[in-house]
Amino acid sequence: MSAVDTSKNLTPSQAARLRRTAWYQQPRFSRLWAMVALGVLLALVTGEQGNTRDIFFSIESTFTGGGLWVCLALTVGVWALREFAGDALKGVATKAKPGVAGPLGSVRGRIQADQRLRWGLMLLALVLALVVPSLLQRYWQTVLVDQIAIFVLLAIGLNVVIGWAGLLDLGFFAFFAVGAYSTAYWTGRLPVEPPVVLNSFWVIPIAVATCLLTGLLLGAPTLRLRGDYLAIVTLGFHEIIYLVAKNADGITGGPQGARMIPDFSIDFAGISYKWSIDPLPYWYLLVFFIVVVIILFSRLEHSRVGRAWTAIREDEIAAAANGVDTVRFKLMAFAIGASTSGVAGVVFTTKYGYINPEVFPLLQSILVLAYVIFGGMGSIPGVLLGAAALVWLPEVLKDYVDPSDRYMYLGALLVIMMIYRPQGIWPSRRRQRELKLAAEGIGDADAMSEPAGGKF
Amino acid sequence: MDHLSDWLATRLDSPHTVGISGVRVGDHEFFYAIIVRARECLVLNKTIVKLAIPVAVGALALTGCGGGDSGSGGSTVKIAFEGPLSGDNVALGENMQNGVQLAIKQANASGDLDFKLEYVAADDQGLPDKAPTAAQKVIDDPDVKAVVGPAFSGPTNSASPLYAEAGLVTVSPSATNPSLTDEANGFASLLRAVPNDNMQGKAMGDFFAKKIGAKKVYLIDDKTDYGVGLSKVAEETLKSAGVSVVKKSVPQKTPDYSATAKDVVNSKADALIYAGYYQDLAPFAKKLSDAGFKGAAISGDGSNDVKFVELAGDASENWYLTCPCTDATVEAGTKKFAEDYQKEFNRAPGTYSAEAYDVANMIIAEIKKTGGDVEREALRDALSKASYKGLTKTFSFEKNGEFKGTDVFVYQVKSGKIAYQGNVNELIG
Amino acid sequence: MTTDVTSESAAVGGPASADTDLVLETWDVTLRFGGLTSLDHVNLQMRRGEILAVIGPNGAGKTSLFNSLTGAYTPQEGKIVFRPKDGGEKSLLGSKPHIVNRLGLARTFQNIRLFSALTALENVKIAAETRLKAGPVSIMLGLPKARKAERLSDERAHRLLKFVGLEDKLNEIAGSLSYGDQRSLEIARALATDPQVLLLDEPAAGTNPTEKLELEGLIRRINTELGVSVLLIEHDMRLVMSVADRVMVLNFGKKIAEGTPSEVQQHPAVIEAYLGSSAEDAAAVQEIIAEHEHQSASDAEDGQ
Amino acid sequence: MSLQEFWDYLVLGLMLGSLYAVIAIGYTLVYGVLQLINFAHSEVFMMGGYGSLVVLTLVDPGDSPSALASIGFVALAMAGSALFGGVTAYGLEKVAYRPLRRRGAPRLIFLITAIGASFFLYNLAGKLFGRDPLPLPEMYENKTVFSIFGAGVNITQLLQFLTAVVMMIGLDLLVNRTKLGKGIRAVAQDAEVASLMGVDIDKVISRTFIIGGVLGGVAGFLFANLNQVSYTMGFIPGITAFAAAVVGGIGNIRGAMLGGVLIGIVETMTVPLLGDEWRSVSAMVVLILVLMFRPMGILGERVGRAA
Repeated sequence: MSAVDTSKNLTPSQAARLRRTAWYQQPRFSRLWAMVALGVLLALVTGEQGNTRDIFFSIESTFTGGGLWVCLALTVGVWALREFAGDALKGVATKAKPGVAGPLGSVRGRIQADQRLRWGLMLLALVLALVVPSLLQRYWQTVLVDQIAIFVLLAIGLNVVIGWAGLLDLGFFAFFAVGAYSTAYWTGRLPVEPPVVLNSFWVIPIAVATCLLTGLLLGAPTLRLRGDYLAIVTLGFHEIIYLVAKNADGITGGPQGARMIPDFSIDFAGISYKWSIDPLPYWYLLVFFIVVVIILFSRLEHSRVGRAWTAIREDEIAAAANGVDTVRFKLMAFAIGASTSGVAGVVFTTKYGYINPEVFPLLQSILVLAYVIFGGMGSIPGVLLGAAALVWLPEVLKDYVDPSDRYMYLGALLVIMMIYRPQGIWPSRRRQRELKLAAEGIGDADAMSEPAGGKF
Repeated sequence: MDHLSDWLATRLDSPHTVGISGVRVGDHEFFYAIIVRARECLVLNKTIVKLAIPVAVGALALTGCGGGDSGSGGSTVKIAFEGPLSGDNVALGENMQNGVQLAIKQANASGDLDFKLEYVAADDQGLPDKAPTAAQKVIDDPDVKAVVGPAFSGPTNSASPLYAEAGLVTVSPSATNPSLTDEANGFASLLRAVPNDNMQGKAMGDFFAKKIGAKKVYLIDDKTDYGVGLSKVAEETLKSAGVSVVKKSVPQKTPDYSATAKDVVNSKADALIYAGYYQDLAPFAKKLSDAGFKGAAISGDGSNDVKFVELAGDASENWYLTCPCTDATVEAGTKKFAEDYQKEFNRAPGTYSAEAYDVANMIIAEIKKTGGDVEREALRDALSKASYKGLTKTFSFEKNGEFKGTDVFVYQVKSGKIAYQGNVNELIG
Repeated sequence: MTTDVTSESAAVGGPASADTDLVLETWDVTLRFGGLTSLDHVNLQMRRGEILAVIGPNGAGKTSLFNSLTGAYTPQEGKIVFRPKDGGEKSLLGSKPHIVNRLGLARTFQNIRLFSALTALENVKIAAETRLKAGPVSIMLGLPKARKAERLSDERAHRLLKFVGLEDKLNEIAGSLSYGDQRSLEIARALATDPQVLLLDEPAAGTNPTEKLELEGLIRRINTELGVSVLLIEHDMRLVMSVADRVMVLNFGKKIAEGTPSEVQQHPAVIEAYLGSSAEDAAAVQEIIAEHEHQSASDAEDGQ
Repeated sequence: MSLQEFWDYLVLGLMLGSLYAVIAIGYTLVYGVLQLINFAHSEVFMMGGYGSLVVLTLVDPGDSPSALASIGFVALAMAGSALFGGVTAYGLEKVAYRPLRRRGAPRLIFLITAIGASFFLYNLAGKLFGRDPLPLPEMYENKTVFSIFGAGVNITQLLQFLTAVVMMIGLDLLVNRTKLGKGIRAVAQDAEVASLMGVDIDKVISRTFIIGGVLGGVAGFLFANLNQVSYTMGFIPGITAFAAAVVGGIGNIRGAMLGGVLIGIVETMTVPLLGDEWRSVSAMVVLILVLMFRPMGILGERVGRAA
């Protein structure tokens, strides 16, 4: 793909040099080779499932089947169009472009600018969020509750850590595990007995507190680290928490997990209700939590705390030199971010009634991170959309491709998205500016670029 | 929501990626379909798109469109399989899925059905957190009358309440955690078509204690639900027989088994139990043979697979393998199954293929009795009382859905073949 | 690593004749990086309310001194004492940068370090807010305390931006301001933390003559109107000679001279340091010296 | 643990560690020139495993080949893995990273791209070659060749160790003695200055990826030889080797070697002391401890606050 962009602006001398090179080395043909390679890759991606009995089966069938020729015809056709009818196409594209990208950008701009419109839309969104699910099939309700809403909560939390404070956390899902296992413990479902068995609702504040505390514990020794170093250490923390859950059979139940965790129920002031297997009541509960968390967090974003986080993200040294207690604010980010996973962990566990360590593999931490970046880190609507879209996508892909190929397409989508729209679906304004400044070579767009200690 | 239109825009915009759409995509025209579908959704919800709501409502609306068509046609009965069809355990899931598909295909081809059978896949990735969604999808389809699966115990735990509520029977050929049939769970529509870990763990322990006469047993589990369950029971059995036990855990996908093999040799144990699957046992067996371990070694039905022999080669020689199934190579029926399977899927049947095939056939037999017009609850009740002789064993169930029968059989790898040795109860006399 | 910053004079020690009029004082500060000695027994005395300039050739250790004073580096030896207005003594050695800032020392950077994706106003507010108390809980719940803090920081930021002359660029993105404006913004941000001592690291670097003049005025106003002592690193001798009350000269990490601008520029060690550095510098220095002789002569005339 | 056992495990750890070291170098090389965690390096490694499998399936060593033939098969398998690894790494750079680099994209974007590429590659490999693990065909009889301190070393281990050592020495020479090496070092120091000095950055980066890919690929072969080939084989060794690179000081080639060996020994020693299930935990604990006291890793430069 990149070969396409390599040589747009040739100076005459360069062109002269190129003219002397062999025909197959000319940019036009290197672009052709790139497209041929892409075509072959496409054919392989869409080809038949392989087979360990005969490891060449899939490749062979691709190269002997018609699919390859279709793919090649397509990619080479695209090449030919671009090379020989490029100017004409470009004209169409530039004409079409404002029509495609323009309204989206301007709508977003208008929403971000107009306070009243924004409130109105949020209200509308809330109403829709409450009404639409009840019209859906129960399968999609389950997807909404079990997957989307849970991950949305998590993504909002991770957004605090990475989107606002710029701390690259690759172990965020571990807090979810902490929340989940707290629930199992306080409802008396682990091999170790709690002092008192609690109703799931009362577990929520306890789980949040536990997650806050774990966030502090994780944060404290690692806050000297930055960027990549923080990433690997948080990843290590996740791995440790996952393996402890798996290995400490006497405490966590080991691989067999904890079962029969009771559902939520309230019996208070004459109101008595029990959440059960029906996903809708859980949906309303989760929407409630999400809305509360969004309100609380967006207040933070536009306060001194949010600004201090941005300062740390952009230039930690300068922030500290201006009196920002970087350690305190970083810990705060870790803890506040972790708290949402506490809530998510409790709701998840009570809804499922069963957990085992396989719910919390490392992959999940990486996925949540991808959701946040995909949606547009630093922006709450972006993160909501990112999590919803990427959780929804594999579910819907199930119907169209072999399920075992789903994550291949997801991976390809991530790569394509990062190449063509690195700011995510709905980026925050600050983030967009950072990316723009970074592209112009002013400043860094994320806190990952600096080694521990800083650059004096 | 605007991600989709953006995505489409980039696709339409940049000529060198357009190629993706419209290609013959394996069995489905994936990209073409998704674009068309997305367009439908976008048109349907145009107003919403325009407003671009900052909450997940966009996705919500899309999911609404994604739901779509539930089947029609009265004379179609669907049988689903729930198991890992993606993720790390997909190999096992595919084995079982193929078994179910083969059974359905053969039943349809036999011509003595008054109805048409259809297969529905439900992918739970072998993970408890994906299982309820997979289960709900199956439940929402009114034509699905029975489910083979869930394959693993974890997903069974989290999905069974949904099946119970829907009255949709699930017959699992492979979920062996003993606690699943605990009545307190309320998994009312779960039938287990496999003896639970207690039986096999006990059989392994008994076999070593009484038949081999082991003095010191090195017991390894693979840190899966299955392996831990087996090893717990085996440990108890061995200890009560006065055999000393070294219990260790070696998680799946350990990069280097050399150190573990060394530890086995150093422990001076004269026998070894591996509670886990063949994928991990094979490299371990190789390292054991490199390290010079000479004692008796046994593993359970997770490893009782020709692939173990293929992967481990000579190192698999003399390994004992238990299985609650009868000899899979002797009987004519089994042989035919293996041939049909090979023909259909271009590979040999693997672990649980035959069991899944049996379970599917058992379900088909019950549906056949009703002539295709069957209610979920009625089928559940019929199945729980049924008795069916399959290729691997005879299936019938206790009141709580537990598999009836405790027979466990021992095999041994002899010159590259898994050779039948006999019933454990008879061997230990 | 962090010493107790709240400890009083007894803990700090130092010469018995500590002059309470000295706002900032160091004794024998020595900083090494591996085999390299960056600061070698540096003694610095800064009087309350003065403008003290630190000069020296490149690599003389000026920025290292700044970093040691503000907690970015921890010197291996020596003492650093800060005496706040309201009495007492605080040791700064090894204190974390934000603690140093809170005590009353604010700084700017040689290579301007703004939060470039934020607006000018936000940049200053961040600094102003470090003096306010509103925890995350009160903010999330929208308590009156939090709202008051927000208002206070807003007012303060507006005032300071006006002070440095950026009142009509409040909502511009810091990264897209002109170089001179960025410089002013950085000073405003430092002032927002309400410092007693302001450390400016080469503020005139890269500015044009007009901006230099404005800067000169700004430094004076900071010193007189806000009553802030200023410690200044600068290469621009004209600026140093015109604003500094006293000058300290570093070379190879050692203090080689100290005194009023006119004293220093005649100091033989200083001349040698500059002459010895390189031919180009030497020429520049001679030019500078000539210029300053001329200027100090005219200053002297003015004074009469 | 007796002294003999100690030596046994130490030797085993050293062998495993040399394998980790080779993978870790792949991470560290790329980090050196791009300051980027190439998360997809684990898939380069996995592809290397398949490379050797493909070659060996094509040539088929059969039963008990002669000693000379054994060496030939090993060499062929290694070449296959190097080719697959190199091509995968080259493709990754060209398709996924170069467009981002052109745009000066922040490194977080690289990270997500790397994760996406990793998902794509390992699922593609699973699709193409099937999702069951496969053994490498036997190329030789795995005899014990000699023993040090009473600990036997077999051919597989020796091969692993020797290949690692040869590759590390070769790499060291390449980086320190050749023109390309000079280019790599220049880009690692300061890409902008290097380009002003006439270094073709694209070429250097591309070749660095290829070198890292070849190393990763051969490591994939060694791992496949030690264990087996599967499409998910990259993940765990990848994470472990990445941790090793960080422990040694990421960006520092000798650090990666040291870190790899250290992590290998720690993991192996865990087996008799705590049990197999804790080996990753102990590796991660070592990682965290090292970083707590030396935030830039053991051989990493120390920058910032002097303690």
